[in-house]
Amino acid sequence: MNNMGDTLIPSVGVITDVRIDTPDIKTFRVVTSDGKKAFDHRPGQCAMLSIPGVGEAMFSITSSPTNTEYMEFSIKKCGCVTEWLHQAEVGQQITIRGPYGTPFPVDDVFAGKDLLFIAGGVGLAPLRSVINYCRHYRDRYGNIDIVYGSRSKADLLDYREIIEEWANDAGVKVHLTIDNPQPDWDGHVGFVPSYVKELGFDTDKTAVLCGPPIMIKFTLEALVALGFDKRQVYTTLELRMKCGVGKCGRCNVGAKYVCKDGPVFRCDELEELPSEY
Amino acid sequence: MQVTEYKPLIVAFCCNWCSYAGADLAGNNRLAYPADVKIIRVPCSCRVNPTFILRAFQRGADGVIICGCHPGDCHYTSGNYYTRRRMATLFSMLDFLGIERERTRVEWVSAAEGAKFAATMNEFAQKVAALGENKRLEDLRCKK
Amino acid sequence: MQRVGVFVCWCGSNIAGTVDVQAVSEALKNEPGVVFSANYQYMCSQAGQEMIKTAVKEHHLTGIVVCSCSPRMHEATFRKTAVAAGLNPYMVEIANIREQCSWVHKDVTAGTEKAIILGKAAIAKVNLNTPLTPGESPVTKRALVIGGGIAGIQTALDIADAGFPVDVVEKQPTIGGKMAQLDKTFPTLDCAACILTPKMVDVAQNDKIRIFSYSEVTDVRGFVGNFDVTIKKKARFVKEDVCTGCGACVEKCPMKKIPNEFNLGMDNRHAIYIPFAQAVPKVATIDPDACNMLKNGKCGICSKVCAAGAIDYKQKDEIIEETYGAIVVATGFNPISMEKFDEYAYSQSKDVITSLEFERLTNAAGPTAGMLVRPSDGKHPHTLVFVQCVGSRCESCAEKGKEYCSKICCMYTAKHAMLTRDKYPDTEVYVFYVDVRTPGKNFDEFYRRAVEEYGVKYVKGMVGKIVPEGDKLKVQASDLIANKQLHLDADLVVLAAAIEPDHSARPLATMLTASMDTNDFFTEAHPKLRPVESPTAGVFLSGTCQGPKDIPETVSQAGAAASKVIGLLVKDKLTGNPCVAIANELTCNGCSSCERVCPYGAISYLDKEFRMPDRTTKIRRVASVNPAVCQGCGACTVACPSGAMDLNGFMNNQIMAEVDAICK
Amino acid sequence: MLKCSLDNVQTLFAEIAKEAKLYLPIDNADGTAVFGEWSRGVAWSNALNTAKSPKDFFFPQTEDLMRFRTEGKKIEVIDVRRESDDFVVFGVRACDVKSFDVLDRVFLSEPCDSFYAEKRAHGIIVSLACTRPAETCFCGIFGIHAAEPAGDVSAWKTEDALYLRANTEKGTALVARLSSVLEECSDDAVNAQKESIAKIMNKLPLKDLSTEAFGGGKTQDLFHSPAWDALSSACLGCGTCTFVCPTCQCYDIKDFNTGNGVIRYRCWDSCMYSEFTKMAHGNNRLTQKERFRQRFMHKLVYYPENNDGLFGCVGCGRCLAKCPISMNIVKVMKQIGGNKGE
Amino acid sequence: MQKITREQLIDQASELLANGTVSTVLGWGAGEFGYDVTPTLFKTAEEMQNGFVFNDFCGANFSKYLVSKTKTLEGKLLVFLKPCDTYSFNQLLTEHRFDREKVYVVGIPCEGMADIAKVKEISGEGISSIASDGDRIVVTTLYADAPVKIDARNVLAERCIHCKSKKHVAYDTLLGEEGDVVASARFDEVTRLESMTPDERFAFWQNELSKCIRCNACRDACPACTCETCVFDNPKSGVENKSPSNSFEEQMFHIIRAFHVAGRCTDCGECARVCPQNIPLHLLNRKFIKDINTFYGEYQAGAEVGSRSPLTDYTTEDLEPSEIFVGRNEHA
Repeated sequence: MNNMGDTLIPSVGVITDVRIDTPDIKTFRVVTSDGKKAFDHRPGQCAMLSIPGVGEAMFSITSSPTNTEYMEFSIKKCGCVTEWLHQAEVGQQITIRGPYGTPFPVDDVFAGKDLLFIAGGVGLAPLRSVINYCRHYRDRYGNIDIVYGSRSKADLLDYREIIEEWANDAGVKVHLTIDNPQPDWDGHVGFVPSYVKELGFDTDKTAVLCGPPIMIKFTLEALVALGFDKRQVYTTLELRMKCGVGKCGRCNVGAKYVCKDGPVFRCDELEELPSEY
Repeated sequence: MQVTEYKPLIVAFCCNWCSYAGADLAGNNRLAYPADVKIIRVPCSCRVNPTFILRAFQRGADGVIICGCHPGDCHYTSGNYYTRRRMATLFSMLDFLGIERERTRVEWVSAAEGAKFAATMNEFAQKVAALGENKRLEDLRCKK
Repeated sequence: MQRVGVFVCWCGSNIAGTVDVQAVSEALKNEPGVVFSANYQYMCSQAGQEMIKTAVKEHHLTGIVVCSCSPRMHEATFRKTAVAAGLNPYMVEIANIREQCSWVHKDVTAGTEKAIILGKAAIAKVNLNTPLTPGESPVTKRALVIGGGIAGIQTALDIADAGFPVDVVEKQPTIGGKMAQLDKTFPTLDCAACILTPKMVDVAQNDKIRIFSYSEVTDVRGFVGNFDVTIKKKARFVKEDVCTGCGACVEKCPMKKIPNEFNLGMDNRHAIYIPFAQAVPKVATIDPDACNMLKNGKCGICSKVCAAGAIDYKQKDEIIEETYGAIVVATGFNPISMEKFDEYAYSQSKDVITSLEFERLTNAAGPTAGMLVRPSDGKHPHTLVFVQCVGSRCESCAEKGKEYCSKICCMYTAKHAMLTRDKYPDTEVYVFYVDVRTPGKNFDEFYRRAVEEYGVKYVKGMVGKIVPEGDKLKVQASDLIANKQLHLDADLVVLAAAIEPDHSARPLATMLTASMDTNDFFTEAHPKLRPVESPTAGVFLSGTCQGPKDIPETVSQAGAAASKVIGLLVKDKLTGNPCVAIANELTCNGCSSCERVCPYGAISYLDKEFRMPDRTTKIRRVASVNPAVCQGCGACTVACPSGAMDLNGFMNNQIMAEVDAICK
Repeated sequence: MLKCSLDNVQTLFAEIAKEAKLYLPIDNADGTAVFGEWSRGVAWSNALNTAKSPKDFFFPQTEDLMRFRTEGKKIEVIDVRRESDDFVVFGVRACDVKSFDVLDRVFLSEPCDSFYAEKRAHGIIVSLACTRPAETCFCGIFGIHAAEPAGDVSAWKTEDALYLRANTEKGTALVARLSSVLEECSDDAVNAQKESIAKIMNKLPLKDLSTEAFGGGKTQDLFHSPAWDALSSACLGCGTCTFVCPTCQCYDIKDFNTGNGVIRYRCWDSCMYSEFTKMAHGNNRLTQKERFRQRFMHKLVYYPENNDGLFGCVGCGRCLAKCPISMNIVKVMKQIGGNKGE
Repeated sequence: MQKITREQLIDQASELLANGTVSTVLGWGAGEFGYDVTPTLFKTAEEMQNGFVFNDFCGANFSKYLVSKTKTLEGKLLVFLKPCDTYSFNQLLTEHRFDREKVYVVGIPCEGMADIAKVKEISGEGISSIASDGDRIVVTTLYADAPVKIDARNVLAERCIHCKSKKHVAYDTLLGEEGDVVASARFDEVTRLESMTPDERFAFWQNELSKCIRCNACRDACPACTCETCVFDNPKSGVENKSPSNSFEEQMFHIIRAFHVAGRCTDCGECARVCPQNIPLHLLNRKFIKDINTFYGEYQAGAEVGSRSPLTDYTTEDLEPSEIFVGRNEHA
């Protein structure tokens, strides 16, 4: 037996910080047991986190690759693993393996372009990595627009970071919206797709979309209505994954394995796939 | 090499109203029985699902005993009648699969029968000990 | 996963003597979820409880495990402690390391080891506990008593006395039941009517009590605190509120050859009738099967003679719907039919009668005005033979009799024999018996008086055959003590017929989802501890519907049932036991297995619409547990093949976690 | 070509078993054959096909991946991988041998699955020409010749002798070790057998089944075919076809808490199962039709698209024989591929 | 061997389709080799003429399909039921698993169905045609020069050898006679196993159950296993598992499955028929049936709609679990 590792065998990670973002989303900071970042990754890639006996699940890495200290994961409570993680405290060990998936084409396609990030709800989590990456290498990209919407103000992920850091960057514009009016909110009210239409972006931008399927569907329609070509729009898919390396068969759609060939897809590529995502 | 005495592990499901109280009475009267017997309290013997019994064997139990109120005395009037049918058929099936029939038992113990509880446990533990380790319904993954 | 605090009690030396409590609290420290572990001399003491409260606050505990004495001892105590500390009381689990460990094991090593394992099991369970809140349901402060005999009457009066409205439903035109037909009552020999009729009047006059006579319950829905009951008030063709009970109509009614049920057919009544003089309500009733006006539209005399204008030939059955908080069943008994007992010639000779017929024969208000005569020829009987256990304790004759003892026959037969000898000293009275059972206050004395003072001839042995011959009844019997056959020529034979529940009981039990035994007697919630309650919450049992009883027993049970009803009705809300079954609608198949095993009828089904993930809808039948009715036995959880049924407080995963912890 | 008289075949087995465990088809009590370990006295089955495919030698139905020990908040990961001993799988039919190519492309592609690779490296496959294909056999349409089985060593069995030919380094090493029971011979007998098998293959009822409509790039043509409804209508959603299939490789990773630790293991899974793609908040294949379609689309379109046109089916016929409702890939190919009339 | 012909069934169905009584027919669809029939939905008489088949291999029990098909189809579904299938039909109705109003049952007589594996044992592989000729099944193969003629009674499926009833307990229209419950020796094999020593029995079942590949065919074909979510698929049940990881898991699955259908199993034999590993699973169910009959009186699930399973019932005089082995014909 050669002494190689196996991608299925994870290493041990430690939760070093837990931040409560919204009523059902927490952000976990994870390092290896000796305090280092578990592995390098590219924006949009994912990692498998697990709790032995509870299960393993794929999460997009929320922190930017430019952060060399640790990784962060913004996780919404919606299943066994996530529920367990939401109860976890600092110091809790978990297991981690990765990175998995194809990243956003930040170094080629995105380079020099104006970027439009559109997110809904927890959909900001996968985009945070790429947004912060692009902010870090600010001079490599054109203007950045960020449209982000959620149910309510309390449900806006990374709200602090957005208004205190992102909104203050040169060339970065943040457009926030919530679904329903509320007393302490003087920003935009309404759903993301209609807000995107209202804002009416120039079609020379490269757009990245992430959020609930229904939001993606209508926002894509809105972008197309604005004159965007689907080849300009990227999104990420979320399917059930087990192995993370395109072998177990679970996330297979058409000839693609979402864990390996995705989760980042260009919208025109998705049209080639059977509608099973 | 020192030979350690074989200690069977016995899980006893006791109904809250009669048998658990009977076990308490055995305690009140300081009637000894082996520490190998571990009691799980259930509201009624009819709460005992066959999966619990199999689970116990899987996890290393050598014997499983279910204790309830005497027929006719069930706190819930009829629970133990269902237990009686379920366990009779289940035990018969386990026997059919070749699993030692002495490893499972149903005994009716009232709240007043502390002595019977202790005697039953002593006798059952002895029988199970004589059978030795549960091999036929074990799950090797759960071995230490 | 909880934040669990473990508290190990020494119980002085009771636990600490055989269990190394320090080692236990140390060992449990590293169990999953445990954030605090300590031991203390007396956990149940004020100081011990304070320790728990402090730990809850300081360590933000969400679950508590107390390793101490039996939960039957102090579970309630520690639950209260939890509440005081701001926790849900059901976040407490007890590891019984005293009764089931330190007290039964002598070896410290084994005891400690076991205590640790029991602690681990409790921790494993508490980690899966969820806060439970008992359900609440309002209570309708009105009771329904079904049956207007002495049992129903007494129950109704006692409930009304406590200030709650009561409705009494009686299927006969009058309340009073069997007791109204009796002559004297044992062992005091006071007249039944004298003690019963004042009570009947009390019922009639009590403004808290409504009587629905000539009525029956046709439907019961709902559950404890809120039973929706439908009562059918049969048309009696007489306006109840108008009729004065004067009896003029009865006198003039031309249809006068109708067998009188009240006198067991030993005389006749009219088509319009009042069952007996003291009937309550004292109003006339027209027998639609006998009345010529109702059958053929010809006659109308009663209408003409009624000064009050109470007759209403067009009257229809009335349907009454009412909500009740509690229901008392007091449906009583009947003597079994003697038709099948050919050996006693009941069907062949009018002079073979049942004990109840004998009651009417000796009753001053009866068909003979109290003169004891032979029904066949009106002659005075000289030799009387009483036969005991006719159809009772019938192990071999289950097809015509009953296996149980009817309980009252020994005493009333002694009464009949004694009264006969008292009034007619010229008679010879034989009583054939299997055993004489007299276990009541002054009962055996009574029986001995019959034998010793009144010269009743008790013969141990059974009557084999009775053959009518001329005007005599040839009685063949055995005398087991003398070990010989007896041949007697009797003038009158009285059969102590077994009693059985009224035939209306079975359909009623179905409506109430109350359980019955194989003899159709209602089953008690517990034969010893809850003898007047049915297993169906809110349904109570009064009198012989539950089993054979004499009058004093019936009355005391009636009072007991009333007190249970009052105990229920004084509550504004019912707080349930939160440890009840819950059905997971998503996995329920609607197969009815659970419903079939539920002793309380707590499970019903509804067709529920489910939104499928693909936005279509699907209608499925799913089980629903009424938490107000469920008592939490868990029978349904095992009957359920899909595992959709689970039990709060004893969930499948909790019990399996305990199993795992114990077998680790 | 090497030869061993059939009278001497047990000696041959004994020789093989000296240095490696030997597995070969053995008759089961119920009349089917299964791969079992050979030991002295164990008879070699004459059966054509084994009930289960030999894929579990490399991709077992259940396989421990690792263990975890947890204490408090701490986790220890324990690598349970062990070096495999050499073993020989003997008597693998041409179709099943081909299935290893299909599996290899999944498990040995980057990142390589070390669990599979380890067993594959230590397993020596001795194939066997199939002399009596069944009516359910259709390996031919996938370019497999029943009489030309691949493997480390190819074998042919005639009336009186077993012929062997080493194809690979591992195979050569194996036959070299067996020289005492093997003798050199001409190819004549084998050639004769090949010819007669070729004749039979030409008579097989499914010989003309066409793969033309399938292969990479056919997704949009086939995915929306109206025929899927009727084809999947009776499907029970069981995993029989998947589990008897030599090429199905979907797996699940599960944790088992033993009470003393956690075993993470993988086990066969089936895309036919309703919970295969179920997530906490949805399922992208809700109906049996979608799951049914996935299985066949994967074998006939998606897999070839990613693997140079290699189909994910080898025509072994097991699913044809075992499906409780007799629905199978042949019926699917005829309906969906529109070659019902041949 | 069947007394009723394909044409009679098509005629019956066509009439009901034509007069609008039913909208769809659940019948047998022809396969590739004559014996591989697939349950198929037919919408028109023409479809039936083209694809419907009825022969000695129409074993599948259609009752279970009614649970799903009646929920999605418009109009009534005609289903052909053999006598043994009607018991499953009734049992499903007892458990409220489908709406009786949505189904039209055509009861068809059954002379016993053949087991293709038994046919092949005689004929060999390579079947090129298979047909019934009176009481015989005529098989031609690629390897035999002449057709092989097989007495159909010699290749009956296990459950048909031990046919328990030729009686139709549910139908709207009956082709042929209602039939009677027949005496069968179906418990003989159970009795034989019971008379073994525990060691022998254990060895027997270990050998059988170790073949299990947990494909769930037994469960998924079983008309009693119609749970919305099976406990073995439900992670919350605590027994969820999908692999026969070891002998315990194999035993667990089959014990619990048999227990869950105990008192509800009609002994239709589908589990054993569909098992790709030839495990005699019906023996587990028959053991429960035999025990229930012995302990609590004869009971046939599905004989009537609404009957109460003995395991959801009791009498106060029931046998104690300690008494179940008393008087059993024991091994030495």
